[in-house]
Amino acid sequence: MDQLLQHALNAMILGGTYALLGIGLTLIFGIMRVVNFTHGEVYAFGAYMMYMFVMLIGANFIVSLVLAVVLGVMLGALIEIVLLRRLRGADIDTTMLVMIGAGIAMQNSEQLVWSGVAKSINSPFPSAPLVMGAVSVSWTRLFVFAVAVVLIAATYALIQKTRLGKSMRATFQDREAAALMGVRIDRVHTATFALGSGLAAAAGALLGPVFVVYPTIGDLASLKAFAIVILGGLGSIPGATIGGFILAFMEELGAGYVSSGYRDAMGFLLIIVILLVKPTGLFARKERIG
Amino acid sequence: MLEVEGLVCRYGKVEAVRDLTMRVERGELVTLIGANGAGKTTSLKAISGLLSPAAGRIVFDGQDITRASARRVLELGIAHCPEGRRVFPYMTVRENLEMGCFLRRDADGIAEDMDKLFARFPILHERRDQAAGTLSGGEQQMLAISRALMSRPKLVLFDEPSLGLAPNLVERTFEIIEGIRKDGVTVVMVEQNAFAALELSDRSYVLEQGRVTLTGTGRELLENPHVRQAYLGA
Amino acid sequence: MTFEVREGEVLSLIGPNGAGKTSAFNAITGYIHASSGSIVYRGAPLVGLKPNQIAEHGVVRTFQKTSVFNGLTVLDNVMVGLHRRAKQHPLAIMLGLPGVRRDEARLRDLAWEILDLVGLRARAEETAVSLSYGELRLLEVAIALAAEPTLLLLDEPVSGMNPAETGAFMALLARIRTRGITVLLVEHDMKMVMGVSDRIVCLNQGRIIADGPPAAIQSDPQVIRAYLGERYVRARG
Amino acid sequence: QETIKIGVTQPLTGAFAASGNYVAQGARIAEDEINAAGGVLGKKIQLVIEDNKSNPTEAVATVEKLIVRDKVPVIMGAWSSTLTLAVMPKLQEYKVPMVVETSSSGKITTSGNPYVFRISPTSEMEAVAFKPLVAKLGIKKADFLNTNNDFGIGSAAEYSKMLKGQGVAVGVMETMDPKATDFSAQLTRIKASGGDTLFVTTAVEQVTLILKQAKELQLNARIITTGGSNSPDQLIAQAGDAANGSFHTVFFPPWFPEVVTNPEPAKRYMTEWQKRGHEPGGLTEGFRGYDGIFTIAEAIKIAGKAEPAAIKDALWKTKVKGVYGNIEFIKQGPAGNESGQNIPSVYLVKIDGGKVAKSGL
Amino acid sequence: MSRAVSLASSVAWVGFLVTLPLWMDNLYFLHVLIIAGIFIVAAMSLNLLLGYTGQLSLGHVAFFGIGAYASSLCSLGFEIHVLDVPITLAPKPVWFSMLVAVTFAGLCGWFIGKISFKVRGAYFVIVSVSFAEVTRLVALNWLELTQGPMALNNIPFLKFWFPGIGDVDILGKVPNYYLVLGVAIVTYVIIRRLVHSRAGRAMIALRENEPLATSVGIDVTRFLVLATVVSAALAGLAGAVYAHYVRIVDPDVFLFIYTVTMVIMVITGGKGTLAGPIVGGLIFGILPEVLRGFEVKPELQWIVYGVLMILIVYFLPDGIVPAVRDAWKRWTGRTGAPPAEPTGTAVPAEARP
Ligand SMILES: Nc1ncnc2c1ncn2[C@@H]1O[C@H](COP(=O)(O)OP(=O)(O)OP(=O)(O)O)[C@@H](O)[C@H]1O
Ligand SMILES: Nc1ncnc2c1ncn2[C@@H]1O[C@H](COP(=O)(O)OP(=O)(O)OP(=O)(O)O)[C@@H](O)[C@H]1O
Ligand SMILES: [Mg+2]
Ligand SMILES: [Mg+2]
Repeated sequence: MDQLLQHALNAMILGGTYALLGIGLTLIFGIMRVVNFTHGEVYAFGAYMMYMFVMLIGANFIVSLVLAVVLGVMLGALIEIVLLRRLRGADIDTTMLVMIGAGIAMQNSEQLVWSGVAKSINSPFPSAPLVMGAVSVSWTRLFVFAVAVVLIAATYALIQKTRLGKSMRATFQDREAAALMGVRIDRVHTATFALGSGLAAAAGALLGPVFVVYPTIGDLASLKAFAIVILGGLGSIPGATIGGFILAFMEELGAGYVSSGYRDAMGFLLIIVILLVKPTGLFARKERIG
Repeated sequence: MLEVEGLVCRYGKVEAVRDLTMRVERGELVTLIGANGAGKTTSLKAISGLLSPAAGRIVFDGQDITRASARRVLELGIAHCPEGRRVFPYMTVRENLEMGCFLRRDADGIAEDMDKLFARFPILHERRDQAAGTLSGGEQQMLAISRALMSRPKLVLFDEPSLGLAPNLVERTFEIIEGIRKDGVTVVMVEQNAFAALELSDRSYVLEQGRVTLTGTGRELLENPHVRQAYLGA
Repeated sequence: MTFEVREGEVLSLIGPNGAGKTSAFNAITGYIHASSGSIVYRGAPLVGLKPNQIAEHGVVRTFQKTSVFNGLTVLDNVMVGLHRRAKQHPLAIMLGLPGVRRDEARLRDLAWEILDLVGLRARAEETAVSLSYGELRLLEVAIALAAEPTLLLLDEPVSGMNPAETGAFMALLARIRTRGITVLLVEHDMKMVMGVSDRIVCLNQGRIIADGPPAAIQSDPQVIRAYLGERYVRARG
Repeated sequence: QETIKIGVTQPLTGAFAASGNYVAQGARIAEDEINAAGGVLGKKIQLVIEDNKSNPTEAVATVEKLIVRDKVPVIMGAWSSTLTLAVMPKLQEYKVPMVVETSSSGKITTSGNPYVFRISPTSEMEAVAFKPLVAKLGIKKADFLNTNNDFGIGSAAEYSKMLKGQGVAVGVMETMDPKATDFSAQLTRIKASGGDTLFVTTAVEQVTLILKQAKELQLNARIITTGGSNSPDQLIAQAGDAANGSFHTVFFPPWFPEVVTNPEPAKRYMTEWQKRGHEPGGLTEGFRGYDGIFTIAEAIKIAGKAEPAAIKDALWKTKVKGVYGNIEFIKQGPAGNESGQNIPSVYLVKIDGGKVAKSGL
Repeated sequence: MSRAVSLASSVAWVGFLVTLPLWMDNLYFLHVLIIAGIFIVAAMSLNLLLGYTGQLSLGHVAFFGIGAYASSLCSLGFEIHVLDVPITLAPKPVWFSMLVAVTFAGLCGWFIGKISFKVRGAYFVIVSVSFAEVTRLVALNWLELTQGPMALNNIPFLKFWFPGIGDVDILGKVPNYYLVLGVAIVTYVIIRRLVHSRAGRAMIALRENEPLATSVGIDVTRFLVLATVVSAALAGLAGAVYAHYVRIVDPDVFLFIYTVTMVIMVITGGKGTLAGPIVGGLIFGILPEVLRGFEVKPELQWIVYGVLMILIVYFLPDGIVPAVRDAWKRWTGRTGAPPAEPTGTAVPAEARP
């Protein structure tokens, strides 16, 4: 029982960052239909920025976090403007290929700059955990969870309550028609990609101090983000949030009670099963033929 | 009100519009007719800022809008109801209409206009919360027209508004367009249904391979033997 | 709704937008599943079959939105349409048996024949995207014809065509009829509908409101109210 | 001037990157020192260092490259047991000897490959050396957490065999992928098992995380890391007070250089390491590369020419006063195809109050 | 290109490749060519799915890895326990193991095809990635069967019996080179025949317009499954050849980057063209080695590789082969070149139905 509670708590905390990662990608992959292989690299970028500010420059932890996210947003905007803007209207494979190229270049730049050796980031929180009966959780993880929840809520509000959200949806359904409505297409593209990237960077900056940072951390992060997006349905923010938590619970319980080696397989198995039962994903859209 | 002078538009090496000149006066209803691929759609896109012309000049209300963005053109009061409906398929009917007044901030006016449109097209009201992509072809066309009107434009560009509509709706559509014109809105319309279009219009241009080959009042063109033979199937 | 298509005739389905014409097509050809009722073709029930299985019965359709294989040449478009007539086993293909080559040659001849019928021979080597709109609609019909239909369903084949092009299409339809193919037509162009149909069924809100020869339909008050409109009647006469 | 090439394959990226880089840095120190002293056989030596990316197939590819393309007569590598085992058939295929500087799996020297010469201790040697401490530390029930590769599995097998022989109960034996970073599931299970001691065998990156996460989960068992690649200094720097109270086996204790067999080379190595500004945490790893290259250079000297067969024969005669101790090879494995094995010293240290302390061994 | 020209050029190519080891004494370069060749076979098989049916499989490496593991395990033998029941397999000859591997990979393809072609587009991408990840994790964790991260070592090499010559060991560079060349030619021929037939047209039709394809009687699932089976079997063959050449396999053969490498080869070469994967495979198989010649850090090489990929996409969006073909057409002054791609400032988006 204690063990189950502890697993559940672990999963809850992990789910927050997964959700963050998933929401970031659902904007880019789910809405923009860019198979974004730089997502994991921006995640790693966020983590490395955190390392640089906290460990090398010695800046305040919270300030560093904010800076890392802001830089992530800027990096996202840069990628969109430099790489994707000229590919408007290209098919999904073409943009995917460019993003793979960019991902490879980014990962190796990270390696070049930071070397292949894992880095760890100290967190300012007490290392003694918060103990609640038989279960315990570190303050750092608790902080990560809180920030993740705040970011998720903020993003949701941004998409729901602002004109930006609506113009995003319109733009990615029919770009030309959206332009005729007065939507500034280029800005919407850049903003969406930057927002998604910022969330990835945030996830990286938050998890960096919990785990360690090395150049290829983005690989698995990206695959998991894709899994979450599919679980929750393309483009759905509540879906991605739920998907993030489902994945975390699956992994944690699978690792705890089935086999820790198959931990990362859980999410992928889940995707396969879900898509088999409901081929169009959890949140299917209606389309007509003819 | 709108002047187009020596307009040239290219897609890569394909010259879709070559040297188009036309003018539209305030309150007029002007139609463009021509075979498939004559460059009608391309001209409208150039006017509304979706395409940047290779040469020529477009002036609206004394302002040069030759290379203005679609947003700027809309702000100046030109709405474009595109060919092929182009509704936002995953947004509801209502959301589509809301997109139509994306640049407007007057909530009351918007609500009033929306009610007016729903009264005109009860079927849209009935389906207001259905995703637009699931509407039938004709329903989508009605939605597209309504959406264009939501911005309260001074000039509307209609690209084949009767495409795929039932005869009675074609008729309704033309009535609506006449109504719009009566409300003081200037209209430029591209139509395949040349007979109805010419009957309705004050003046008309015949486009052939990107050039204006004939122009005159609707009645004049209806009588023109070349037009009768090529576009009216008589 | 209940209606019947008779062997060899041209039956038109008309009705206001959203009346359910395309939906009826989709149900007949298996793209959507009818909630209830039956569809029987030459004695064989079609409900529950997949579109490709329905095509095997000789029921072939075109689409309301122009629909061809964009990246392929005109000839290849028709070759794809000939799928049902090809006799090639995958293993035979991979082993490169001579029968496969012979079959390919036969298909090619068939394809040219169909292109001749619709009048696209001159454009055979062009990719479909470079065709004009009118030619695209001809190509659509060519693809459907290649699938050896006995019942051909056409969804608004002349929408967006000008009257001259429509005339040419009507001539093609006449040639198709001579091959003994039954045609079910959905169209809003009344000149075309009245010109080619043997019989017309008028739908409204998913129900049949009139059924009869063109002349009767044209003067049916219900049809005029729901569909044709007053101006149409005035224009005629 | 012509040089003598020496191939080095190390994990410079991937799961074992930290250790691999330290070994490579140690090797560079040896290279410069040897060349400053005039090289061998009148020629300078030149290291060709390839990154095996912590992956066995890549390791094979690097060895292939070193031998076929760079034509090196001798190799040092490949850090992890799995990597070393992977490249061994290639040594046999091309008849090129390799000095193994880190790997601990018993299989390496018992499988009958006459081209491997190991200067690091085997897990078995380590476990045997640990035996007297079982009673001293009062171990009653032990759990294991190790990587699921030859290094981790081999070590866990040897230690658990030894512990059982001492009457200690063995609880759960959890494994992890060398690339994993989240061990909360395993640690939760280990906590439920309730042993008093947890033996951990993996590279230093994962040890850091395990110490931190064990503390977060309030795992109270004493943690002992084995395998010698655990860099206590780095643990203190990165795991902070989560490292306090943990024990670690090391094969070179830079904190008390006075206890080593050959203080002279140890001091030279440590001074140069500091001068180059390398991580102090890498001292416990870099010496392996340093010793490995000296061993190879000595063998070339004895061979009199830079040719694989000659170097292989010479390695049997090589005696080096190294940081590892007095390096010389004894025969292990099936007769006729024996591999070389050195017998180095093993030390156990404890981290206490952010400092490394001596602890018995 | 006329038939005669293309026939002559393919004969010249094959002749060049067959004689290459006779005058090329740089064994390392031969090694690079062998690895590139194996990847070309895999890329050709991927092209069948990606280029012809339009299904973007980002898990293709799974079939490659399955082929490698199946062939290795079959030739090494194994003993596993399923629910405490021991299952053993005695080592089998390598040629037999390779056949088993091809069949097994084909079966996996059939299975994946059957279950995953209910989902298309972006979903299929993710299902295929997931499948590859799951296979990788199984290879990593089923220690008893696969040795996990310890890799399968000492994999035997292929032996052939040739009439007149007797047993030939496919060991070392030159014999493996010929083996890979042979496998590549067979793969090429099979795919070529397939795409120029009813089956290939059905696949292309599905890529271009699925509702229309079904309306003329094409059974979507059947042809997609056929494509996956053939594609998976060929990828499995490539994997088996790979395993018996490098003689070690570890779970990293399932790494995503290898799928990416194949995708890059196909797309830069020109997806949906027969020569595309070959051209792309040669470029991206040899490029890393060329870059290495500049004696720069490996990271820098990879950065150049990534940037080059982006540039190829920008400047040759359809891939190299179609671009060269168009250039050739223009040069020989043929008419009827396809119309230029729309490059207007506003490219019309697809109107929804
Ligand atoms: N995106 C494009 N890329 C390349 N060529 C194009 C593109 N859009 C249109 N064209 C070409 O430009 C020419 C004019 O097209 P346009 O759509 O303006 O004609 P249209 O008069 O509106 O015809 P329709 O009556 O069919 O709507 C045609 O030859 C067409 O093929
Ligand atoms: N996927 C769907 N989901 C919900 N409603 C749908 C869907 N497809 C069609 N409909 C509705 O069913 C009705 C019939 O549509 P259908 O397309 O059959 O009309 P139609 O007679 O072909 O009209 P048109 O002449 O405009 O093409 C319409 O009201 C449409 O909104
Ligand atoms: Mg047009
Ligand atoms: Mg319809």
